[in-house]
Amino acid sequence: MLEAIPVLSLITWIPLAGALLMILLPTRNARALRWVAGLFTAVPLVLAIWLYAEYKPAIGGRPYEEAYTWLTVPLSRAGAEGIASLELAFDYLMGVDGLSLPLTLLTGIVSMMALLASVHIRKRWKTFYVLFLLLQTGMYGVFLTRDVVWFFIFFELTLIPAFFLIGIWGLEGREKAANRFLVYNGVGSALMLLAFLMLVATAGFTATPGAGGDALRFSGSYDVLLANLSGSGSQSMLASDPIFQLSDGMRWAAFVLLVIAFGIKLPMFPFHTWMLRVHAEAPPSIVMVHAGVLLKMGAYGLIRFAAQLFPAELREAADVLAVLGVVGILYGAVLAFVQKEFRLLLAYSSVSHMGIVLLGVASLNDVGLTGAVFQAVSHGLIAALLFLIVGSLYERTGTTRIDELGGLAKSVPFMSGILLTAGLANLGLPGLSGFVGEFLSFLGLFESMKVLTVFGVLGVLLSAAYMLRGVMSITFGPQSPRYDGIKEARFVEALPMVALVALIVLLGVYPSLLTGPMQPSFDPLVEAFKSGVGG
Amino acid sequence: MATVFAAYAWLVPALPLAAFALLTAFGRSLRTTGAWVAILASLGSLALALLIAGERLAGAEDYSQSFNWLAFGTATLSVGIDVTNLTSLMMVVVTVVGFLVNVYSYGYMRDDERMTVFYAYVSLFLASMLGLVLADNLLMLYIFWELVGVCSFLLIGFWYHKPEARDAAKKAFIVTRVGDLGLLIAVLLLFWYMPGHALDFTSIGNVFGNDGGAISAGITTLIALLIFLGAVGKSGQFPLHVWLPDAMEGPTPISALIHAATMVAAGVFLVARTFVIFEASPAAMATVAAIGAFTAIFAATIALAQNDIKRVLAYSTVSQLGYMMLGLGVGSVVAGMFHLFTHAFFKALLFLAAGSVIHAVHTQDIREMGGLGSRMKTTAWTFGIGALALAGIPPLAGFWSKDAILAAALERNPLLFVVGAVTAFLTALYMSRLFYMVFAGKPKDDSHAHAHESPAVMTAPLVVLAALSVIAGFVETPWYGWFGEWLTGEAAHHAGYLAMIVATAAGLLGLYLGWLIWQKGTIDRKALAARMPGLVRVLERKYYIDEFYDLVFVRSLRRLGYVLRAIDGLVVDGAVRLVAVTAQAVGRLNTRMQSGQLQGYLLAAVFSVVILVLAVAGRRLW
Amino acid sequence: MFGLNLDITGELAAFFILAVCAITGAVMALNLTRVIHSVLSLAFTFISLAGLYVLLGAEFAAFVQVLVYVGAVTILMIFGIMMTRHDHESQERQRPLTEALAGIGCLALFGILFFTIRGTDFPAPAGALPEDNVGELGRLIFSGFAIPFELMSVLLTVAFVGAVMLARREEDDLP
Amino acid sequence: MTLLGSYLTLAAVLFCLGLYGVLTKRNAIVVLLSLELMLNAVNLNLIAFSKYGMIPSLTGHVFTLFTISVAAAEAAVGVAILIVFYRRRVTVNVDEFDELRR
Repeated sequence: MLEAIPVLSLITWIPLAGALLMILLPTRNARALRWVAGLFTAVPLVLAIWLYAEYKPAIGGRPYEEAYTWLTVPLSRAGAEGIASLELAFDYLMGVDGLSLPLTLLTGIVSMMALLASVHIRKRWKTFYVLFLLLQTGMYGVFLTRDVVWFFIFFELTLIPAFFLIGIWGLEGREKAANRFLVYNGVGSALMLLAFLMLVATAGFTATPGAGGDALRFSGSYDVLLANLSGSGSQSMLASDPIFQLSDGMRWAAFVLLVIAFGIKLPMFPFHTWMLRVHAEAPPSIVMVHAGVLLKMGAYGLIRFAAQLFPAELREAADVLAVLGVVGILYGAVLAFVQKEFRLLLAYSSVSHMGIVLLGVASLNDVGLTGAVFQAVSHGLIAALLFLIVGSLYERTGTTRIDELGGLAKSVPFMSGILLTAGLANLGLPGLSGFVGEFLSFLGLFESMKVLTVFGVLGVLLSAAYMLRGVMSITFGPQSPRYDGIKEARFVEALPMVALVALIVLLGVYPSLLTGPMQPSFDPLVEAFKSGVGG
Repeated sequence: MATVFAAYAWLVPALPLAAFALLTAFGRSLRTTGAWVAILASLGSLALALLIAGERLAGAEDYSQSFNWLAFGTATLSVGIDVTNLTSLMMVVVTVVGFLVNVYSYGYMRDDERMTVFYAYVSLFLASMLGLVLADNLLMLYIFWELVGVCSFLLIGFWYHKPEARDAAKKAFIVTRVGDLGLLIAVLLLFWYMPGHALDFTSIGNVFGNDGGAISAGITTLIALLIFLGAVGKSGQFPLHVWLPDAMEGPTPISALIHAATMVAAGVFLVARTFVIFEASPAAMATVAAIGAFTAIFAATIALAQNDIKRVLAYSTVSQLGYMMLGLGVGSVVAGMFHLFTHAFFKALLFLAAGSVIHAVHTQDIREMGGLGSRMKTTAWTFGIGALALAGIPPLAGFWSKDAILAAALERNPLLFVVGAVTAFLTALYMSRLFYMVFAGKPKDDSHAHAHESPAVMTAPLVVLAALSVIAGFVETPWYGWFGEWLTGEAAHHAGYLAMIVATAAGLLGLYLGWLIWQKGTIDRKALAARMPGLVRVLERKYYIDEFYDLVFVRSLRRLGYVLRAIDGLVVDGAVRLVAVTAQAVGRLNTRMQSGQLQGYLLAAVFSVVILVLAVAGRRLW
Repeated sequence: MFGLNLDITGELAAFFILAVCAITGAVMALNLTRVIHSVLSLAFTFISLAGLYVLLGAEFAAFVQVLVYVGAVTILMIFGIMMTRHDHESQERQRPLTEALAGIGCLALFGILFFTIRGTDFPAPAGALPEDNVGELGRLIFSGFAIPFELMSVLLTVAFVGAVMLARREEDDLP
Repeated sequence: MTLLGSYLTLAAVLFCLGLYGVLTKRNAIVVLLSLELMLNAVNLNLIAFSKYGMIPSLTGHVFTLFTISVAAAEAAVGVAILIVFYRRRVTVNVDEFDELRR
């Protein structure tokens, strides 16, 4: 039944439709706006869940794929022999596989939770919800498109709403944070675009042999890129032409550009500073989306493009990535340990946890890759939960500084309990989802780089140290009389908290729920790592 | 005999887990009902555990069952349960103590408004501990290993408003996590070295049992030592023992359940469970024995100088756990597990009795106590039985198990035997000190004069445990090796009467000396302390190990953090800012060039055109 | 192409005379200090160009050239001069650097153009223009180029209105 | 052999002279005049090509006419702007034309 409707397009574009509808609604009626935003967030979520349930790992995402040609531009034949026609095509390709499916679901869940958490937004609701829905379209699109041109468009589409959402509704230092965000990510996007252009121009063709030579068609199709780069693409007499072969240097350049572009988003160790400000200054519901989904676009991009298109290069560079990952883990953890501001602590914790994703990618085996994706999803949920509580606490106490808070378990036992659970999940307690991702990443990396893994595992210890320090300083200890009267979570806040905790527990206890669909998608990649041939 | 009840073994942890879920969901509206839910759940577990044990006593087959937890292309991680004699023994120990503690807590925690939370945590702990015991593979064991750790953490910090409790909980979690890392790395190593990535104990037994042919000796030793590191953390062995005494900030029933009888013994259980790996590596065995022996004597000396009733017992626990490790290290699983078995009863008894005392006098400082024996008869009597059992006085349970360890040590290494004997002496000494200072003499404080016996719901578990402390030892005596045979299939060897005589002598000597010092006053303890002020201070400060750790690890980590923070701000972020500043400078320069005068712009345009044309088509001009 | 073996035809001679006139006028327009002189010498150039147009068989263009440039533009400029003061022209600051740079730029551009022209081999025209090219031009403008032509008239009207609006002296527009 | 090259060269000379004037002259009127000169150079090219080009055609003439018309419009508007500017600043010096910067 799901195959009959263009479900991927629906998931992607329904939020946009909601945004357009919302523009028409009167600004005054906050309630109606909230309900409309909720509806247009819920429908893609329901579709995503449905898709997840229907998805058959053995078949893959083929039944749901969509492909339309949007625009073709004929190019002059440039005098080459054996070419019947030459055209540049802009396609609209949507597809899903075991890698994008969990992240799509994550997007839906986190968006819904963030929407519920957005009750804290006190000004300009309409603009907020319009931008929020736009952001959703961008995020879904990033995960669901199979065309690099569209990927870039969606990637940028997440950037602009996020910029305004941070810059308008953030806390004190919001403008600076938004600027940082835009500049860094702009640089990342530019590098990504450059890499994509290189790839499309050299490896983005399909050749159809015919009378009078081949009909060449250039497009941004990911599958075409994948096939051509791995040497199993369409055979044309031109395929052997040096123009259509990425030289080693070019391959490396594209690979490094992609790694840096997505490394900034992830964020990878030396490129992390932008994200601290965003975590500290953005409004809580946006940080939920940011830490929960936007950072995961970096992980997704790394695996989708850097790893799948360039497995040979990744194999060469795995050591470097693993070292960067371990450095990120330890560096983030040590810095988190000395932070006085809980939001910054969480920001550094994200740096540390994204280092684990990098480890999983660098491990070059299915265990590690599963771990990386699992970690991405799990950290998405945990970070969303943590920032949800941080937002609620901030609304009540006006501060999230560790030294100013304390003993909140007395007045807000429920929220403290959730915070403690989230903290424990974040430090990788087994039984909660954080552990599975960490464990699998370490397990994967351990195969090839044992000593490095041991250093990475030290990060687990440090994460316990800083997480407990942060969480326990807030909830344990004697309570300051200042916070005597603060109120327990309202229903609309408690609902997403409980839902997220339930998900975190569920994934921790029964991880196959998430890893099941992933496995077959990684098989060709792991094969490629083993054989060392591109693809 | 058929395995009837073993098939339901999964219910043993599931019952407390259900209680936990129930209490968490409806906790606030339940209160005493909640306590009953938890107690009944633990009773159910106890009954089932006993049924399973009974079935096994009748000689049932081992039972195991497992499911895929996570599957990859190359390997599968599974979860499952494994019912063997060893696990069913542990199950009985855990459920007995758990049930009794649950009953006891009903009296102890009666006035606490968060009683249901307490019971929820205890139920979760029981579920995790039983899961740990039943786990059929190392990964699942590790998962529950961490879960019991977190339950311990939650319960230590149960009185969250006390800063000491908060710090103790944090410390307990982090210090044990150091050990857990060892176990985690051991799991990683095993996963990649074991044929077929198998982590279940049966495969481990097969691989390492066949003289470890598949895995090199170095790796075997490494794995064994890493597993032992996990055990060291959990069982409070030197050098990771520091958390256990601090953990006494938790409610006393918790100290009895988690930090005396069950969780801390998990380290011993772990070593016993993976004993084949240790057997394959003589170096690892020697390390286990050495660390165990050292911890035993080291903690016993500290216990001598502590003034907090629970801390004395805590160091005693550390010491006794060292004893168990020593037993394992000298190659006798039976001795180690036997001591675990008996120790669980009498140490739980001691803690619960101490809790009864604390409940009555509202202090933990033994210098403020005294003369309680007349007012709290049951408590005093049961505590006395526990103390004698701990001191290894025949025919109480502690004597037999300690004797088994000493006998095994004598066989292996006389030095270890001597250390064990000295420890036995010290144990008797500090226990007599504790007993006399608390129960004998006159009340030091008027308020304590009105202390009265605890309610029956608290004393009844004491009596049951006291009875167990008396009789539990008879399952394994030099003349009757039934326990050892049941557990490992082979009778433990006993080295004759020498060990027995020495152990008894050491215990009696310790008691006598204690009587002389703290009861009769023949030896003036003030003068004794004045003779060795340095030693006393060192012992009181626990050899300054906490201070050392604080200096070396905590402070240096924080200092590293500050340095990195400066680097993060100045270098990493600074590089970015430098780029920004450069861009701004270029921009400013450009602004100056933008004079607003068209002619200037046009001139630039002309030059640009010229250059562009020359660049693009320059070659064609000539 | 510029070799001396060219036949001196009447066209050539006329071309040279008119070219020299045009260049002289242009150079003088740039060199003279008084604006009014510049305008007048440029008018001379325009007339020379009109002559060249005639030479090229574009009589109508030449006619329009004289009419518009010499008749209208030049007069407009003179009005412009008359409506503004130009008494400080003598104390103009010298800008040798700008002038040198502009000179280099222009020379370079000319060099490129010159070498391009010299290096290009122009094929001979494949036919000739019609004899009555004014009539032909009229037909062309009112058939094929009718729409641009109409647009042009709109443009001129707009420019005219715009110029009037801009230059109109408003009371509240005074400095 | 035609005179096309010569016409083009002449047009290039005039164009560059006009450009030089635009670039260096202060007086706005002279700048406008130089601009006209450049346009005339272009016109000359158009007409020369219309006669000597590969396919002689009257299109060049038509374009010339259009160019002249546009140039006239441009001159009219230019002078009008000039006068407005003069009213405000009492100068026609191009150096003072830095409104783009403000």
